Amino acid sequence: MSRIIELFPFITILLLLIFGAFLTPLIKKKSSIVRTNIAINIITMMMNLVTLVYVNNYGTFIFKFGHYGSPFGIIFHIGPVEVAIAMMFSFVITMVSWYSFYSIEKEIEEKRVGFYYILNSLLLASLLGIVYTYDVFNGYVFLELSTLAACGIIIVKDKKENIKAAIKYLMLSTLGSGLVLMGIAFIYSISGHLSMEYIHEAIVASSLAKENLLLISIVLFSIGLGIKSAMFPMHVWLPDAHTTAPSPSSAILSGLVIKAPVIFLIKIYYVVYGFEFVNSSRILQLMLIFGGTGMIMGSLFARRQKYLKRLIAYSSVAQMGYIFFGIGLGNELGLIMAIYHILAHGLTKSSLFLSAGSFIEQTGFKKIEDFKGIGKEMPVTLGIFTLSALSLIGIPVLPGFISKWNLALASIDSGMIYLLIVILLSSLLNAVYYFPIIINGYFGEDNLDGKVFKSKSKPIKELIPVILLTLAMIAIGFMSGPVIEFIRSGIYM
Amino acid sequence: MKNILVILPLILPIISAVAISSSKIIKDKYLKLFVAAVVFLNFAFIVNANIFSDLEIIHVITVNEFLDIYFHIDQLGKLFSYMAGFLWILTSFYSFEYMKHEGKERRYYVFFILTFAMIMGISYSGNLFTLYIYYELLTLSTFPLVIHADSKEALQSGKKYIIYSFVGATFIIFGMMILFSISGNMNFIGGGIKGIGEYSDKTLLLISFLSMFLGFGVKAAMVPFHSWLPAAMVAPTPVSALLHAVAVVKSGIFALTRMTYYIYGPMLIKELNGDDYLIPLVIATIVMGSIIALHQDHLKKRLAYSTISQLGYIILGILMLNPNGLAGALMHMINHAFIKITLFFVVGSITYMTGKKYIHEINGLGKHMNKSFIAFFIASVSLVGIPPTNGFVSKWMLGLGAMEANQVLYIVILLFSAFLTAAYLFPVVIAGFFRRGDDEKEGDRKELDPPRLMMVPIIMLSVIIILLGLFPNLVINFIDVIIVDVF
Amino acid sequence: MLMVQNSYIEVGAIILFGIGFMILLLNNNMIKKIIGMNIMDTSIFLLFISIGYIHGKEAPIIVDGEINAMGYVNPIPSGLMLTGIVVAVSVTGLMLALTIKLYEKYGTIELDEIMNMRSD
Amino acid sequence: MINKLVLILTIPFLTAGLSYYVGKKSERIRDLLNVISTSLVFILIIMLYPEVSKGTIEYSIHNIMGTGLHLKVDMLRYAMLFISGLAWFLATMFSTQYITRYRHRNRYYMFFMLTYAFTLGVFMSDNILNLFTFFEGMSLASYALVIHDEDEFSHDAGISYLSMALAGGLILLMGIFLAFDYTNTLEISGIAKGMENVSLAKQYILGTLFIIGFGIKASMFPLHTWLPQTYAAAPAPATAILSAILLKTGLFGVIITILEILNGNVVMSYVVFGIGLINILLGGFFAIMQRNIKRIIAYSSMSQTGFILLGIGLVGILGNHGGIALLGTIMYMINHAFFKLLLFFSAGAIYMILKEMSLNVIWGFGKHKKKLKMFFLIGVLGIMGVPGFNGYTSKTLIHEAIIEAQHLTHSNFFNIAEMIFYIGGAMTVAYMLKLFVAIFIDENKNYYGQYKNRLKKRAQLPLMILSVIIVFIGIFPNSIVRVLGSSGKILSYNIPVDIKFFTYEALISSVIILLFGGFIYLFIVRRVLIIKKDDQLIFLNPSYNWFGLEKDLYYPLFTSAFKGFSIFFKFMDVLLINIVNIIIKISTFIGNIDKVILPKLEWDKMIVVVDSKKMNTDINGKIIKTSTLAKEKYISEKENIKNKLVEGKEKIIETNEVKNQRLKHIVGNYNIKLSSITFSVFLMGFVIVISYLFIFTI
Repeated sequence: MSRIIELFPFITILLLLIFGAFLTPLIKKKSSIVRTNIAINIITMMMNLVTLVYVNNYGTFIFKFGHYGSPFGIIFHIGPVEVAIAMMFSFVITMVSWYSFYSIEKEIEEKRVGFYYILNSLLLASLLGIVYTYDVFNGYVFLELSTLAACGIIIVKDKKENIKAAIKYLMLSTLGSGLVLMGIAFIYSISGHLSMEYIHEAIVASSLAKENLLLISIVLFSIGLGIKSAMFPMHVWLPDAHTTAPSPSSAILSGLVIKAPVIFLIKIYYVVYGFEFVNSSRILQLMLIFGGTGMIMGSLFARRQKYLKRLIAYSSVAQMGYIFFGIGLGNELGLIMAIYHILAHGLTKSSLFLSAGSFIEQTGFKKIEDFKGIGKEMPVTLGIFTLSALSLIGIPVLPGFISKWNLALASIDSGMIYLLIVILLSSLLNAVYYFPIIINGYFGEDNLDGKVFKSKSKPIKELIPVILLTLAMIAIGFMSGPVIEFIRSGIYM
Repeated sequence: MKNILVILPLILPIISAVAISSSKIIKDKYLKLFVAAVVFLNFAFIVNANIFSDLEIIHVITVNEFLDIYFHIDQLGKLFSYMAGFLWILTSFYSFEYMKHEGKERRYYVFFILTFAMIMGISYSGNLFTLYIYYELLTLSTFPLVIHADSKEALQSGKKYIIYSFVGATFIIFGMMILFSISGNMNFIGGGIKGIGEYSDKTLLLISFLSMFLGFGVKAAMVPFHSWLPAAMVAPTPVSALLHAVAVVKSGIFALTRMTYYIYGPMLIKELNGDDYLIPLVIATIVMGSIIALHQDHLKKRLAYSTISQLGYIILGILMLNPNGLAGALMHMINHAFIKITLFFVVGSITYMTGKKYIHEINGLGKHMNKSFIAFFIASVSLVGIPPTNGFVSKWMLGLGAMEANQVLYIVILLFSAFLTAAYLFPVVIAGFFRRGDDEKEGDRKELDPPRLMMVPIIMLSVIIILLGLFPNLVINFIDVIIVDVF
Repeated sequence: MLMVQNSYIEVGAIILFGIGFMILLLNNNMIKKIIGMNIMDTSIFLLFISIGYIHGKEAPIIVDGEINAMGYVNPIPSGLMLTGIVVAVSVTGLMLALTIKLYEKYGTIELDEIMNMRSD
Repeated sequence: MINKLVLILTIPFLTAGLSYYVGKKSERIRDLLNVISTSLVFILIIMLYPEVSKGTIEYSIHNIMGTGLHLKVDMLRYAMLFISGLAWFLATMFSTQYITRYRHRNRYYMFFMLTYAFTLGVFMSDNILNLFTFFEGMSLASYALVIHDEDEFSHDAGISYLSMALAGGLILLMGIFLAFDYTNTLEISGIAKGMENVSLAKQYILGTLFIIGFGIKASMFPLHTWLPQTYAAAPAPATAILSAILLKTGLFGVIITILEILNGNVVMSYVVFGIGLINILLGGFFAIMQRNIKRIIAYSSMSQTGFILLGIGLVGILGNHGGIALLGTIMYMINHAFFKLLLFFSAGAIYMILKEMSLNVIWGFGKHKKKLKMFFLIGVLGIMGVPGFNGYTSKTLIHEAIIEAQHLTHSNFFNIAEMIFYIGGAMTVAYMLKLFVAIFIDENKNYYGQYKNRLKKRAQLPLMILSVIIVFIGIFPNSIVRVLGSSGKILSYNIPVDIKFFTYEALISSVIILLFGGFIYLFIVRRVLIIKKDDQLIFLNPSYNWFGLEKDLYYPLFTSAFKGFSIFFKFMDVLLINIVNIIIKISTFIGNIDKVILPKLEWDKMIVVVDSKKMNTDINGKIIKTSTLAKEKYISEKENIKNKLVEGKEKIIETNEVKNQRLKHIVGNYNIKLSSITFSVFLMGFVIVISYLFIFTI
């Protein structure tokens, strides 16, 4: 039995790629494509759940393609971190697909609905691949795949803004992957391997001699993957892409697509280069600076936005800042919190985008000022929005608070207390731009004029996925202790 | 089973608030009855919990060593919970009448009851983290009360309130983070967490102390974080009364006490000289509140600034770091609650009965609202600190604390501010009783005292003010237990 | 100078990368940008393959009898670059498709003009 | 059996409450109730005498106000109680007629009785905290009496009175804090004991605080500023009470401080003595200047207070020999109460009839009023110190004490003090003569005896009683001395019994004073201050615009200090908000960097400015269509606009505004370019470079 379970990661990717992406286009009936894909998503989620339990009980395992171990074969390393993130990814995608099942027709043309689901499956497959893989080049391919799929779910709406945003995204993304490929070329020239563990051994053996080369390659990786995950100064593609995409796509883009490269980056840092080298180079400080400025500048930018989705997109920039900040702290707790924040933010941001999407869908407005009094018309949806926003602001017990708290502890551990100010300032800024939306939504006499209670709210059936997302978010907040312990058991350091 | 009884006062208001929020569960006509029942029942539960708890420790959720929500009922918590429970009853009765003209009663009662739960949580919380959670939730649950009018001004003030609160929370978190990384434990222990004083990096301890003090000081309206309080006066009067007397500012004070005496401990703070940095701010708070209050023509604003000044007294008492000072601070916490709630109730009655809000409008009104103005007079005499009212008792204790701390300056400040207090409160009484109204004739006396539901709480409170002044030993003995525990 | 002689392919690759980058950076025309991107990608492929190539060794294709493994160049980079080229081609394809769409929607493929039309 | 002391204290309280509610029903019953209860209290006080004469009575109730209520009556306190009991009794009787024309009579009685209760409390309490309580209560309750008229003038006076009283109370409280800190007790006797171990400097601080606190009530210089206007504002019975009794509470406090708490500290005694001298001179001088009866009597009160302070100071200076001075002081207090009551009542009677207080109007009023003239004359003679009237006795005693002090210390200071004593006495004679002559001797055609029988019997009765007492004490001073000295000691000072009052020296000095006073009146007052014109007397008050402590010093000082503080703290109040606003502006600026400043709208607006007629409105942001045609149109429009601009440049003077717009346009264009993909790529390259630099160089 355990052998079969160890096959699950591979099976999920295969299932998604073959059935979801390649075979379903052959089906003519649109609704069947949708149903098949959702079914595959659910299966994937189930399998991931099983794997999660398995890993929790029996520990990490390695899946070898075709029984070739490294260095020759490609291997998947399935440990707690991978499986937790994979679980989150598949859960979010499933929920988003479920949500889209009711509402995606309103945003994109009907003939493209099937296309959208196929791209979703493709995206999930590539993302899972990035998470699992222990082979740099394999990772690169999955990365490119994810970029293309992500581009696909942006342009699926087929408005001119989408095209423009997608081009911007694609252009930068290819630049980024070019840099990653360059980096791979450099480390390959040093080590002659592609499997992460073997590269590491080779690097350790020759680190002194090839230090400059290593440094160049690590910068290339950092910047390349940083572009893909919207690290602060290279975030310029993100607001456009996330704003213009259909809301479910935005949820996926913000929740998942920018997270996968971070996992890849973490692997490259700690599995490929190893803690000693990463710590001795200054790359972590660089991450810290970028992350810290991102945390503040992202929030500052967000504060000025007039469009709801754009605001949430900029908030993503800030939240990515937290993740890079956690990595940049360079200690175990920081890294754990970076991963924890990936989980937390993935859930939070997707439910934020979905609820924002339903505002836009039901009212037709886009600007924040038009959403005054929305709480009267759509109380449940705004409630979900509020909960998620509170998490980002950092109300205790919700995951946003947990990660902030632990990041702060981590920064105290690393002896940089002044970083606390950055964290707190950022969360304060979060409050500054999220609270007005909530307050204007629920209260205000002039706002509530002419609004009828629950007049525009969606049927609760259609909101179930969003509610589930929110519940999951609260759950990982409440169970942060076990979750953090679980991550700690598989951390790369 | 016993545990459940103990946390009942925390749960009951939440359940009832949910029940109230639906007009199907609680019909409109039973609304007030239900609220009254809840408030009384909860007070009974509080009494039950306080008397039968035997310092029990109730862990609700323990995620890990810091994410540990647990309740612990000690003397200080009892003091605070009694006060809150009692004043909540009075306020709810007052609101039954008053809120008729404010409208949106259901929404008001939902959050009114919900805030009760938060206050109970604050008073029973056993560690800093739980306290902090309830503290944040308190901000959120009082916010709808503040913006009850839903006007533009109300929203603006509400925004100010919430921003200030979160700035404060940010400071608190900052301090808590450092503290937790030092101590690894944030449970309240009388006299401070053991071993925290041995930590070598004193600057770090000092930073965390100051940051947390300032953070909690936001709710306690400490300069320069005070301006939300006058702005929050747009709220309906019972809300302002509650905000001032118990709910918000006193929770700030309570948290300050908890933090100073149950986390760091007076010894450590003396060693760190933590008080030296804060005293100037506190003194500024006291004097500034009084002086700016003198400039206010709006009755509620005047009272708001007065609150700022009085809170300064309490914080000063806390920072004296000696038994008398703390006793004075706690006494003043209680006494000021009773006094300020009376003042606000009277001001509310004036507005309710006549629609007047400014001091220049109320000339000669005391002749028509005899009882209300007498209550106002008693409360203001007490606030100035003239015996035999309770305000004097607490000021006396504070004065003794100041002497014990060898700081005559504190007394001078206290007395100076008391003089200013007289200067801003007595004109109201004088205008009410002794100034002639615009078109007043002899014997032309209208009965403008508010209806019974509003009048009875006011009278009860003023009687309590005098009784506590005549027989303060009841409270002093209660507080002595705390003092012994802490020092 | 010696370094350049020894590794002229690498140097050439980097120069190519720079050229591609500059084209990408300085041109407003979408097609030119795509070309620049392709030049960049190609330069990386070149670099990669040059890593695998060892002067004087044969391609790892068995023609007449097996010789020692040391006699062959490393085949993996070449193999990898096949994948890389596929990826690059697909990206280019998508990019071109998008460019067509762009022209349909905006009536131009000059990016600065498109940016001028921003309506929000 | 309830203790008499408690009874004395509670009856007025109960009466205060009752009279308000009874008064709503029937005014007669209320009046009766008040008269009965005051008489009851007075009787109770008299009944206390046997016990007091044996020794001190003490009584305490525990657990009130945390410290308990501690009552004590010794001879000094008993004397005070006695005069207050009598004064209130008489004042109540007088009020029953006087107050009938006022508004808010119920209120008046309530506060009148409250003041009574608190005053009794002040005199009886042994615990200094109790004393403070009653003292403050007294100030607050008497405030209502002061502003009874509710006009602007009385409100001004009231505010002055209340703020000084409160300030005094708080300063006193400060002293109490210190005292408690030094001695750890609140009993006055305990503090006195504990003071022996306290350093002198601390004693001085304590004494100063106490004396300031009490001295405000006692109208000590320079804290007397509230006094004249307050007395002028209050109704006559209230003024009488204020002057006769409330002034004494302050003096009582000073006595307690100097003689009991500080055990007769010599330095403090000199200070009090000195202040007494100033009080005598200033009070007398201003009394001469005034032309309002009440004001004259008010300043007279201040001057008389000076004599009493003199006595208090002398007790301390004389130390063990201070018995005679103490006796003189107490006698003075008693006598002053009586003749001041009489004078104010008479003035009140005049005011009741005429509703006017200024001598310019009422001069000559009493020419034909025999009874009133007689009462007033007795009061005047009493205050002047004419032998045979009570003022003479106390003045004699104090004069003797001064001489004794001079003998004891051989200091010239006391010679000067004696001179001032004479001058002060002479001033008293002068202003009293001025008053008396103006009202009762001078002939005014307006008054020909038309207001007969306006003064009822029950209002005359108090006047009569007082006149009898004044004369009685004047003739048989030793009866009082015997009463006071019955316990042998007052406050540890031996009281001499059977003093010879009518000695040659004393009579001579009295005559000197009278003559000197008459001289002042004739040659200064009549010449300078009174002008005769067409049979009309016009009284001048040159001091009207003189430098006044309150008007010219305290008020500006405090208001400017207050304004300064206000400005500072208002700044503090908004400091944070301003800082935050600035930060928000900065962050807005930063936050806007990535946002494209759209120049197009500005551009269009500018065009409209330049040439509004020719422009089509539809190009405002709506020209972008998805077809090439639209694009061409757009471009051509743009060209047009440019051309127009060029033309406009020739025709219209290019204003700065247009220049700015152009600049904005250029910047905006640049911005657009930068925010495009090109910019992104550029940024990425920049980041790479920075990263390399960061890693390799630092």
